[in-house]
Amino acid sequence: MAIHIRLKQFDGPLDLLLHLIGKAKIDIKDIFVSEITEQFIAVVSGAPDFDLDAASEFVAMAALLVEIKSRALLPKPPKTDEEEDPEQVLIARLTAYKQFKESAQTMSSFEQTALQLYAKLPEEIPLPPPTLEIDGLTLDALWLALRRIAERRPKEEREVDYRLRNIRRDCYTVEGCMEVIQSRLSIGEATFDELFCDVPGREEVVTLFIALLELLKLGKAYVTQGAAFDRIILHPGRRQGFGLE
Amino acid sequence: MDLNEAPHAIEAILFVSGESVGVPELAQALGLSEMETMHAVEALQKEYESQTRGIALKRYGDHLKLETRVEYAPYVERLLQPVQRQSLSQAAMETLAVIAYHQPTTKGDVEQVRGVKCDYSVQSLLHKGLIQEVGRKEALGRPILYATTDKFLEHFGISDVRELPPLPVLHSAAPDDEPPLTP
Amino acid sequence: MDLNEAPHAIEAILFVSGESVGVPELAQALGLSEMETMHAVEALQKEYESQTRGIALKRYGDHLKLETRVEYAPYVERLLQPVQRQSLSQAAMETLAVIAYHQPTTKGDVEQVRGVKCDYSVQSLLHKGLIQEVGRKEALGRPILYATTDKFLEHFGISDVRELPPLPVLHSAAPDDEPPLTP
Repeated sequence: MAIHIRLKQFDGPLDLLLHLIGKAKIDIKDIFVSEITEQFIAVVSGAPDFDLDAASEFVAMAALLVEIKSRALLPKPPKTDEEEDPEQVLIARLTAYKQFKESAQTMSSFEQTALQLYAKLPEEIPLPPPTLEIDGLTLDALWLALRRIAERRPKEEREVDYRLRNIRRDCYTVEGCMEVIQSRLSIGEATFDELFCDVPGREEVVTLFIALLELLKLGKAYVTQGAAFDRIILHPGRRQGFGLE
Repeated sequence: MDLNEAPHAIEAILFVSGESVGVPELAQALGLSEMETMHAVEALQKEYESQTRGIALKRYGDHLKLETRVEYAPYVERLLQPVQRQSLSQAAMETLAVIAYHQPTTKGDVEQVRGVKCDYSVQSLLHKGLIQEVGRKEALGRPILYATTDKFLEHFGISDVRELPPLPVLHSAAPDDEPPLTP
Repeated sequence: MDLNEAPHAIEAILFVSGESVGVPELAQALGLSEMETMHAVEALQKEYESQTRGIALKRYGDHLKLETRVEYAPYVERLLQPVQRQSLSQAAMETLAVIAYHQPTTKGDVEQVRGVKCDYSVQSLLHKGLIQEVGRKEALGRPILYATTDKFLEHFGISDVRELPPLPVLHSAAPDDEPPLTP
C-alpha cells in the first residue's frame, strides 16, 4: 500500500494515527490487530520531509508502537496492580484525542457562524479633558496632617547635633546692601566700583552683587555701559524707553 | 439615571463603542449598579428579540456587544466589505478545545492530550486574547493555568462556555460488545 | 427579498457601515427597486420614532445614516473617559494643610514648616487644582505665592477658608514649660 503523506499535514503522531485508523475503517481499540503500526512506521520512515527535530514525536510514537507489538508476541508476565498496560494507555489517549478533535470541529462550525456576525467600527469621539476626583479630602484629614507636622518637628530638632563650633556673624546681608545701594543712588548716578570699599572681601563682593541684581529685577535701578570693559554706571529707577526689556 | 431610560442609553453606548463593553464599565458610565444594568440589558435584549431586528444585543460572558443578525449577513457582505475576523488553524482550534473543556488547565495537559508541543499555539491564543493566564497549578514546577476569555465566547458567538456541546461519547477502552456489569 | 424583512436588512447594513449609505446602493444590495427600498426605509423610520430608541435613523437627501441620540452622549463620554479617583498622599495633604492655614504663602515657607522639600507635592496640588499661584512675594527671589482655590473649598465642603478648624496646639520648637529667655 503506497502512502503519500507529508508529516507536516498532521498535528502530531496521534493525529496521524487517527488518520490511518479512519482510512482503515477500524475501531480505535482494534489498532493492534491491524496493520496500523506498519503503516505508521512506513509513513514516518518514508516521509520526504523527515526532519528529526520536527518528527521526534513521530519517532517516539513509532518506538512505542513497536514495543507494544513485540510485547504481544511474548508470554504475558503476571500483571501487577500499578503497572499500566501501554496498549490500553495508548488507546485511551487516542480516544481522548479523538474527542477533542471532534469538539474542535464543532467549535469550527460555531466559529463560522460567529464570523458572519458583523459589528461596526467604534466612533471617533472628541473627549473633554479627563475629570479627576480626589478622595479623602476632609477637614479632619487636613487637621491631622497639621498635627503630624507639629508632632514631628520637636523630635527632629532633638536630633540636631549640638557640638560647639565657631560661627562668624554675617557682616553683609542682601537686604542691608540693597539699602546701601539705594541710599547711594538717591543722590544720583554711581559707578559700580565705588560701591565697594578699598579692599573688598569675597563676602562683600558677592552680597553687594546679589543686592544689585535684586534691585535691577525689582526695577529700582538700572545699569549702562559705554562700551565693553567700560565703567558700569548705576542709575536709580527703571530704565525708560528701552524697547524689549 | 432613570431606570426606564437605561436600556436606550445602553443601546447608544454599545452603538458608539462598536466593540464589546464590560458590564462593570457600563454600570459605571450609567451610574447604576451592575444588577440594575443587567436588568436594563435584559429589557433591551427582549425588545430586540420581539421584533426581528437587524441587530442583536449579544452577551459574551461579562461583555456586551451589538452585532448584526446572521440572516442579514449576505446583504451586509454584498454592499460593504466588513472586516473579516480570521478563523483559527486546526492546531490552534484543538489546543483551544482542550483548554475550553478542561479549564483551568496547563500547557502540559494540552500537550498530553494532543501528543505534540503546544508552545506556539498557546502563545498565539494568548496573543489573540482567546485564553488568559489565571494562576498557577500547585504542582511540580507550578505550571501556569490557562482559561478561556470573554473574547473566546465572542469568537464563537456563545454567551457561556456551557453552551459548547458536551464532549462526544466514544466507545473507548471498554469494548461495547461486553455487557456492562450489573449487580 | 421579502419586503417584510427589508427594514431590518437595512438596519443591519446601516449599522455595519457606520457612515451614510445611498438609497440606490441599498436597493441594489437588497435586490429591490428604489421605490420598495424607500418604503422599507420609511417603515424602519416609523419603528425608530415610535420608541425612544438610543439610536435614530437620519435621512440626508437620499442618504441614510444611523446615529446615536444626543441626549445619551454624556453616558458615552463617561464610558470612554471614566472619572479617575485618586486620594492625596500624606505629603501632599501636609503641604495643602500648611498652605491652607498660611495662605498666601511660598513653597519656601511650606518647606520651612514641613522640614522637607515640597516641589513635588506643590506641583501635584497645582495640577489637581487645589492650590493656585496668586502673585509673588516682595522678597529675595520674588518667590511665588500660593493660595487655595474654590475647588479646594468645594472638596472640603466649606464656603470660606475661615471655616477651617482652628490650628491644633503645637508643641512647637519652644517648649512651653520653659520660660522664654528675657534679657
